[in-house]
This record gives sequence, C-alpha cells and structure tokens, in this order.
Amino acid sequence: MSTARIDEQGNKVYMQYTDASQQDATGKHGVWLFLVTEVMMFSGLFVAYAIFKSIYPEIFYEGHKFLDWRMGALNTVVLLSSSLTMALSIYYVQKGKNAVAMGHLAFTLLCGAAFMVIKYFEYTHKIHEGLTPGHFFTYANGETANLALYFGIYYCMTGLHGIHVLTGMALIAWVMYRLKKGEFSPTQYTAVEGVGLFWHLVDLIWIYLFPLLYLVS
Amino acid sequence: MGHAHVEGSNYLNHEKGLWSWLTTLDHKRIGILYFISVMFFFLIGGLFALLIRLELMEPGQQYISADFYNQVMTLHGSIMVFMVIIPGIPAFLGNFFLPIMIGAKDVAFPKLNLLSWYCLICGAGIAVSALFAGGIDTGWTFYTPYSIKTSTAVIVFVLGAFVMGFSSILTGLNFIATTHKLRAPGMTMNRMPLFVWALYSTAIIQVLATPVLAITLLLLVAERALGIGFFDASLGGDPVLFQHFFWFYSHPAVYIMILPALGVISELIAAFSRKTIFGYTAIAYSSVAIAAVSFFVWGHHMFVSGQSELAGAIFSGITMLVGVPTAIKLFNWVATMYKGSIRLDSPMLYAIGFMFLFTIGGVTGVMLATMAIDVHLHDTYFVVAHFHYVMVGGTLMAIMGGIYYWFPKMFGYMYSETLARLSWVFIFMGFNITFFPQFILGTQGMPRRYHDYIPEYAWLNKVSTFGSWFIFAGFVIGLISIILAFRKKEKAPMNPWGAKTLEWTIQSPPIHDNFEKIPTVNGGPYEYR
Amino acid sequence: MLHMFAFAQSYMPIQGSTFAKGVDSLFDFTIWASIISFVILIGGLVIFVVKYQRRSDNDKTAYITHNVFLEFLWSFIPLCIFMGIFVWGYVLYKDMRQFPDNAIEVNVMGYQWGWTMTYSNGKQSGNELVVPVGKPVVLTMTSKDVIHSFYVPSFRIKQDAVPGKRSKLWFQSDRLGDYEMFCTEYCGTAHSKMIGKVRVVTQAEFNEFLAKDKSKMTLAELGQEAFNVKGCVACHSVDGTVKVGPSFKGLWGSTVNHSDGTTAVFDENYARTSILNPQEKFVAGFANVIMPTYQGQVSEEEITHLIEYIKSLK
Amino acid sequence: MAGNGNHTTSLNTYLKVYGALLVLTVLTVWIAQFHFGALNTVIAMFIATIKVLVVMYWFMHLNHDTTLNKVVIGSAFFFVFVFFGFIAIDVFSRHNFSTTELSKPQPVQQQTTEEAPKAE
Repeated sequence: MSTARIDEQGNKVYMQYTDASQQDATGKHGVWLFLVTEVMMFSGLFVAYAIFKSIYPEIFYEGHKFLDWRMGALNTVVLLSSSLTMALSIYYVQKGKNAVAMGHLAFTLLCGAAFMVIKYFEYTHKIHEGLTPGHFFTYANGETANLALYFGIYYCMTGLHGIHVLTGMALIAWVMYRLKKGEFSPTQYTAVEGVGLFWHLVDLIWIYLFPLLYLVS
Repeated sequence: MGHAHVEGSNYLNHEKGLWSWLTTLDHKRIGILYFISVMFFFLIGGLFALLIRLELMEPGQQYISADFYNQVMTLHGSIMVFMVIIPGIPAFLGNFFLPIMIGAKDVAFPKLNLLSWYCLICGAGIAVSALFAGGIDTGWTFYTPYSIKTSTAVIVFVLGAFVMGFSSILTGLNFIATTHKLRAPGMTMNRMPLFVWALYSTAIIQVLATPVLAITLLLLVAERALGIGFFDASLGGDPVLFQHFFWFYSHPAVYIMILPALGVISELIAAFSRKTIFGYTAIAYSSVAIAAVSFFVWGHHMFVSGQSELAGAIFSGITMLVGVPTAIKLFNWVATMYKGSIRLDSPMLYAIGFMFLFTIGGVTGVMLATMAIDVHLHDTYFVVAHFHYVMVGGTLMAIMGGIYYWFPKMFGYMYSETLARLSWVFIFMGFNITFFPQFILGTQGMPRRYHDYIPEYAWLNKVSTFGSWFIFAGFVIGLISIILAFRKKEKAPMNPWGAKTLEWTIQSPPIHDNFEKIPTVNGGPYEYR
Repeated sequence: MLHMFAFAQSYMPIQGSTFAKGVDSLFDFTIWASIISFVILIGGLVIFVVKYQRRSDNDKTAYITHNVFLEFLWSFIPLCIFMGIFVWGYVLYKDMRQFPDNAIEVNVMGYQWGWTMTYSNGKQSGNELVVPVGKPVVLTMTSKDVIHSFYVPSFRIKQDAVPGKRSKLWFQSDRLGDYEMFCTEYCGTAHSKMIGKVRVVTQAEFNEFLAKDKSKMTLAELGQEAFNVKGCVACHSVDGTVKVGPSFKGLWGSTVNHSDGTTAVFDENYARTSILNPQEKFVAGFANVIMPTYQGQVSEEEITHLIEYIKSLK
Repeated sequence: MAGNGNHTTSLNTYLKVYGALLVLTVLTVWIAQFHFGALNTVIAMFIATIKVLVVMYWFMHLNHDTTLNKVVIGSAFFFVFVFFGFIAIDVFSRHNFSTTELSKPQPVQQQTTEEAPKAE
C-alpha cells in the first residue's frame, strides 16, 4: 500500500508527494476537476431543457403551473444557508475550533435533510395528481399534447440533483466522523474543503434549477 | 525517503501474491492489470471481427443469421471502442510511464487509479451479462428510436458502458492532476516528453466529454424504462437530439483514441532516428489544439440525418481545421528523420506503418468531412475503411510499437526481434488487403452493417476476408513473441535503444518507488547531440 | 493501374443523376490531392529511412529543433487546400438542398423493412420508385417506426427518413434504366434486405404507370402489388430462398408442418389466419421469427388478391 | 504554514455574502412576475449566474485559489455553452416555430391577470 509519513507539522503526507502543501494543492485541484465532470454531466439536462423549452414553450408554461414556487424558494434558502454553514465549518476548522465546526457541519446535514423532505412532499403531491414521468402519466386534462415531456425533464433534473444532495450528505457525515477522530488540524483540512466544494456545487446547480423550473413565464 | 531499497528488488517482486496485485496502488502494476484486461478484450473483439468477415465472405447467409450478425456487429464495435481502444494506451502505457517520464513516484491519486481499473472490469462484467439477458443489437451508437423499440437487453449493456465511462474519467482526472502538480524540479511544461503532452490533451477530453456520454446513456435508460419522450418522436422528442448528445462525446472520444497513439509515435520516431524531435512546440501544442477543436466538429456525423444545412456547413468548415494540426504532426515526424541515424527495429517498423496507414486514414477523413461527398459516402463501407485505417492502422499499430519499445523497461526481458518484425509484416500486409478494398466498396455504395449484399460486391468482400486472416495471424505471432520473451528471460539492458527520456535512466524493471531520489531535470527530453 | 484511380467514373456507380458529375469531379480532386500529398509525405519518409541508415550506435545527428518558415508552409498550404475542398463541397451540397418548384412529388414511407411510395394521384408502389426521365423529382420522406435512410448510389443522394419528421430529397435523372436503392441507417433484422429499385422510364411509360388503375389488373397482379406495398416482400421471397420468413414459392395446397408438430394444408383460411393472426401457429424452423399482425392494415379484398397471387406462384 | 491558501476569509465576509445571496433570490422571484416574453429566462439566467459566481468566488475560495483552478471551472462552463450553442444552431435553423403538429395547443392567451407570481 502507498506508505504515508508524518511530516514535521504533524500532517500525514503520502509517498508520492514531496510535502503537505503540494499534497493539499493537488487534492483541491483534483476536486475542482471532479466538479468539471459534474457540471458537464448536468449540462446534458440543461441543454435538453433549453432545446425543448424553445420548441414547446407552451408545454413549459402549462407545466410550471403545477409547481409551487414557494416550495422552490424555500428550498433555495435552505440550500443557501447550508452553503453558508458549510463555509463556516471550514472557517472554524482553520481556526482550530473543531467542536464549533462540528456543529456547523451538523446544521448543513440538517439543511440537506430538510431539502429532501420538501422535495418528498412535492413529489408525492405530483404523483398523487397523476403527473408521474413517462408513460405512467395519467393526468388527463392537460391542455398541451405532451405535458409528460415537461415532467420528464422535471423529474430527471430534480431526481439527479436529489441523488447528488444525498451523496453530499453522506460525504458530510464521513467528514464529521473523521473530524470527531481528530484527523483534521488547522494545517490539514483538505477533505473538509473538498466535501465543501462538492456541497457548494450541489447548491449551484439548484440555483440554476429553481428559476428554470419554477419561474417560467 | 521510503524504505531502504534492496538490491534486485523491483515493482514486480516487491510484494507477492494475487491479493497484492488486486489491491495494488502502484501505477506500474495498475498499468499491467490494464494491459492484461485490454489484451483479453482485444482477443474477444478480434474474434467477433473474424466472424463478421467470415459471414461477409460470400453473398447470402452462410454461418450466422441476420439477428445474430447484428449482435456480433454491435459487440465487435462496443468491445473494441469502450474496452480496448479508449483505455488501451492511456491506461496501460500511460499509467505505467507518465509518472516516470515526469519524474514522479506515482500518479496524484493512486486509490482513484485502482478504482478506475475496477470500474472498467465491473462495467465490462455488466456489459457481458447483457449477452445472457437477450444480447444487444443496436450498433455501438445506440441510435434511438431503434434502441428504444428493440427487445434486446439495451438497458443492461448501456449501464455497463456507463460504469466503464467512469474508468476513463478517473484516468483523465489523475493524469491532469499528476501532470500539473507532480513534475520533478526543473521539468517545466516545455521539457515534458511529447507522450506526456499527448496524454495530457487526451485527459482534457476524457474529463470534459465522458460525463456527457454518462448523461446521454442515463437518459436512454430513462427513455426505455419510463418513456420520458426526449428522443422518441411519438412523445414529442427528437431522435436527432440523441445523435447530437451522442456525438458530442463520441467525436472527442475518437481523439481520445488517436492522441495517445500520436504521442507514442513521437517517442518512437525520436528514439529510433537518434535525433532531437523537429518542432517540439508545434507537436506539443497541436495535441492540445486537436483536443480543443475536437469539441466543435461532431456534426460531421450527421450531414444526412436531418441536420440543417447551416449547422452542416459550420461543422464541415471546423472539421477541416482539425485536419491541420494532424498534418503538422506528420510533417514534423518526417522532418525529424531528416539527417537522423535510423534503425529499423520493430518499434520503428510499427511507427512507419502507423504513418503510412494514418496518412491514408487522414486524407479519407477530409473527404468524408466534405459535405457533398459525405452525402454519397455516409454509412457506407468507405466510412468503415476510414475509421479502421485510423483506429487499427493508427492506435493499434502504436500500441504494438509502444509495447515492443517499452517491453524491456517494463519486464526487464528482451523480446525476439525476428518474431516482432514478422508480426508487423503480417499485420501491415493483412490490414491493407482487408480494408483498402472496402474503400472501393464504399464508393460503389455498399452500405454499412449489412448482413448480406448484392452480388456486385462479392469479389471485393472475399478479398477483404482473406486479409482479415493475415491480421489475425499477425497479432497471434505478436502474442507468441511476448510469451516467448517471458519464457526465455533474456535480460534486457537499462537503455537498449539509447533513448533520452527519464524512464531510460532507471533500472528495468523499475523499483517500486521509480526513483531512489527524485532527479532534477535540466534539459529537454530529446537531447541527442 | 493508374486508370483505376484516374477518374471516379472508373469505379463509382454509373452517373445516374445531375448531381453525379459534380460530386465525382470533386471526389477526383480530393483523390488526386491525397495521392500527391501521400507521395510527398511517405516518399520523403522512405527516402530518409534509406538515406540515413544507422551506421554505428553513436552516430552524431544534426541538432535541428525547428524551422518556422517550413512549419508555416506545411500548415498554411494544407489549410488552404482543406478550405477550398470545404467551399466546393458546400456549393454542391447547396444544390442538393435547393428543391425546384415544378418537380414531381412522391411521398416515401420507410418502415421496418421496406419502402412504400405514394404518387400524387394516390397510386402506390412498394420498394420501387418509378420516375420520368429528365424531370426533377422531390421525395418527401418519413418513417413509421425507426430511422431509415434512402440511398441511391448512382444518383449520389442519401437522406434519413426520421419518424415524426418530414425530410426532403430531390434529384433529376437524365438516363433511363434501373438503379439500386438501399437503406443505409441501421434498422434491425432485415436492414440488409431493404433493397429496392429506382426505375427511370420515359414520360409515356410513367403516365401509363400512373394511370394503370386497378380495374384492368388481374387479381393475381393486384395481389402482387399488395405483396409489395404491404411489405410482405421484405420477409417472404417468391423464388424459394428463405429471407426472414418462409418463401411463397409452391406454397399453395402444400401441407405445412408447424413448430409444435401439427400440420395443415395451405388453403384460403390458413392464408387468412396467418396474415391476420400470425402468432397462432409457427412454421417449423421459424418459431422465434416475430411476424407483425396485419389486423386492420389489410382489407378483405387485398387478402383475396394476395391469395390469388400465392396461387399463381407455382 | 502548510495549510492550502493560508489566508482565511473573515467571518463577516461570509455573512455579507450570504445576505447578498438571499437578496438576489428574492430579486429573482420578484422579477419573474413581470412580462418580458423570452427575455424573462435571460434575466433569470443572468441573476442566477451572478449568484453562482458569488458562491464560487467566496464560499468556494476561488478568490485565493490558483488561476489553474479558475481556468478549469471556466472551461467547463465554456464547453457547456459550446454544447448548447451548436445544437441550438442546428435546431433553431431547421425548426419552423409556427407549427409544431405534435403539441398543437390552443394558444394560452387568456387575459394575464396581475395575480401573485405563481400565476405567471
């Protein structure tokens, strides 16, 4: 296995790195590259949205009426505050106050859970109305012909985003576990920062999703 | 730095046992794991190719039915693309030599590197399990609405390809991080070997384009499972949109396949002409230029698929731009050989074979990029011949050349030169006999993916099938030459070819940590004075 | 050998349409440009390989790193040639997309595994497009199920027939005769069987073909037309060869043995049930061949026509 | 010190950024109720992009980061734009926006009452 050694500041440095700062910079660079792949993956959905909205504007207009923009706005606020507390948790790890950082991480986790709960209500409300995706679509009196297309896009976008929120929550739990074990110090906290970057990306995607899906006119 | 280095120990005998291989984090061992899996998949894909050629020897149905032929054609395409030629050079030769060539002890994220190999193996496992769930007959492009309507196991196979996509993303991510952050002191970007430049440009494409394939395949699964209607005309979607999504990944993917091969050929030409490469910056930056422009040209696959005339003109024009850096590389290689001291060892033979076949592949590519000609030649055997000239004549020749060039360094043994040259003769001759007639078949209008054809095409198809047996013989001889090398165990010197890049300054096979002390680099990679 | 590559006509299909000459001359240019650049590149390579053989292992080689003028030359010249080919190709392509107004309209419907042409006066023909010589013809194409592609090599034209979309294609042929027509977009089992003919006939023959109303045709002839139009031709042959389904040759009155061991005589009722409900009984050896049902697509008269046609196939 | 980017953002910068994001969210919702036709999506995207840049710059510490990481994430957004741009060139130049037979809705032109944004 790749051996790691402890350098003079007490940081664990893996064999292929000469020192801790090179290791941290590479780690962060790697996370940014991963975020690029996430952005490119979601780009497929955004392009599909843009193309179909320009071809069938009336479907999107009618479709968005079934969405409650208040729930969307609430979710946006929830995710923005979770981004704040995520950034603050890194701030406190830098300051060495691990306990406070732990609290902020817990709050971020809580916000993630809240987001999923709100999404759960939205989904059940729609499925109850028959607005289920694809050929399970039983909503009869849609004015436009292919209303199912709008909900196809809606479920794909929010579904994939939801999966990423859950993954983010699992990563935060993993970082909290390592924090409790005392693995992080003001000189070594790349993992917290990496998970933070991923969580901010999940928030970014929702920032774009909210106006596109909920505020169509 | 690291444990004391025991004399005679290297990365192969550093740890023993299968478990040490399956959980290794050493980039060299992961390269060997990829070598074995890619060669295994290549054998399967090759057998399917032989089966196709056998069926097409004569008109009418000889050995396999139309449905079975469609499955064999799809499997040949998918296995060769996803499991052989995309991971081929980057994950095998790239994994092994990129860290050594830039003076690093390992790639930036060893654990991700091992995960990338497991993604390939698990993805391949899922894809192969599709065979037992009804097989797959959509062609490697999965065009909708056929891939939605067919009753074969498309979802299982597509999920397999989805998982294999992560193998490519993780390799690309690793290479970009390693190239940026782990270079030895003194190794500036302009002192990196050209193989590293090629892998770097490939990594950019792998990271930027493969996620789009991931979302396209997910949408295809959602389309089949839920019928969301993105790509299904009857539900308001647009099949041509699927082609846009698919080719946005797949054209950069063909550059993932060829760019590493261009990198290997730069190394071989410089080493076997004992001359510093001509136009280093031109070749290095043309790799990056090809990687960048490759994202703007995908529409040349869709001239006759209902794409608008304006979009077709833009795509055709930009495709012509991609031809220029490729031509630059070829001319620079020939200029390198001017006033060199050339030795025709087997790697050099493969490099020259590459240049011969890749030039034909390149110029026929320009023909297909021309709109009026593509209307006639699209989806005919002209296209089949073009991409085989570029993929088999290009990347596979470069893989064989790379294996022979670095074999002494990887395993410490010399291979038998005569057998290697014999395999070259068979492959080169067999290749031309197989695929040049297909150019003519294409101009005469024989469509692609035909299980049966009209009698006018019979004679050229028969010739093409003869050629395919020579190619198979060539690769078998190549395999034998490698197996014999392991049996004879003839010790190889540290630098059999007198090359100047970093991997030839360490013992062969290299030690676990590559370098006892990280070297400081003060010259270019090809300082043949 | 040189003649082989000299001019495209030597190996390309006969020039059947007005586009063919233009496309072939452009193709000639690219072939000759390729041969010349190939000879320069690979010729130079071979010369250098022969001239600079390695004499000893520590030969001194010249340390040349680059030459800006030379590098400019071999990037600018290919760029100009490529751009010239692009413009020429685009100009020709533009003609293929300029649909003349006084053209003959034909609707083409691609389906799994055949083509149905519907002419302006409602006449239909299966897998065979009959057009008058010297007149522009505009095909408006679509597909019933998956993407197919209408390709006539001699006319150098090709266009996908995409379901849910109308795609157009036009040509004018100045040369009488029959030309091969293929489907070039992969569409499943009998993709390679979707072959048809384009018959370029004189104006008189074309008018007679259009006017050939149904009344004067014998029942067997009507059956043959239905055999083509309804798509039976895609899977059943009339000369004994097995395509996807069994052949109709000598079928009438023969005893058919089924995959489940039972047998039956091929008579009117057997023919009718196997058209409307093919899943009921499978002929031995074709158990896994899925024949779509024609319920609601074939009228009773057409079934009688088909029966008469099968009778006529001794 | 060995920490990466050893300068830390102060606490109230974070709070100010959070405030700005909330304000922008309210702005997005508020502006959606006015009728600018196709311009609405452009404005919504513009505000969303500002929010995204704010989050990336401060929360994701791009302000102290190497230009390499900025170029990396910038190239991602550039290629998303290329991806959409070229498909848009094709789809918009062959799609006649007047008649789309598949979704022939009767145009939704009932009088646009000034209800809460939800109606828009």
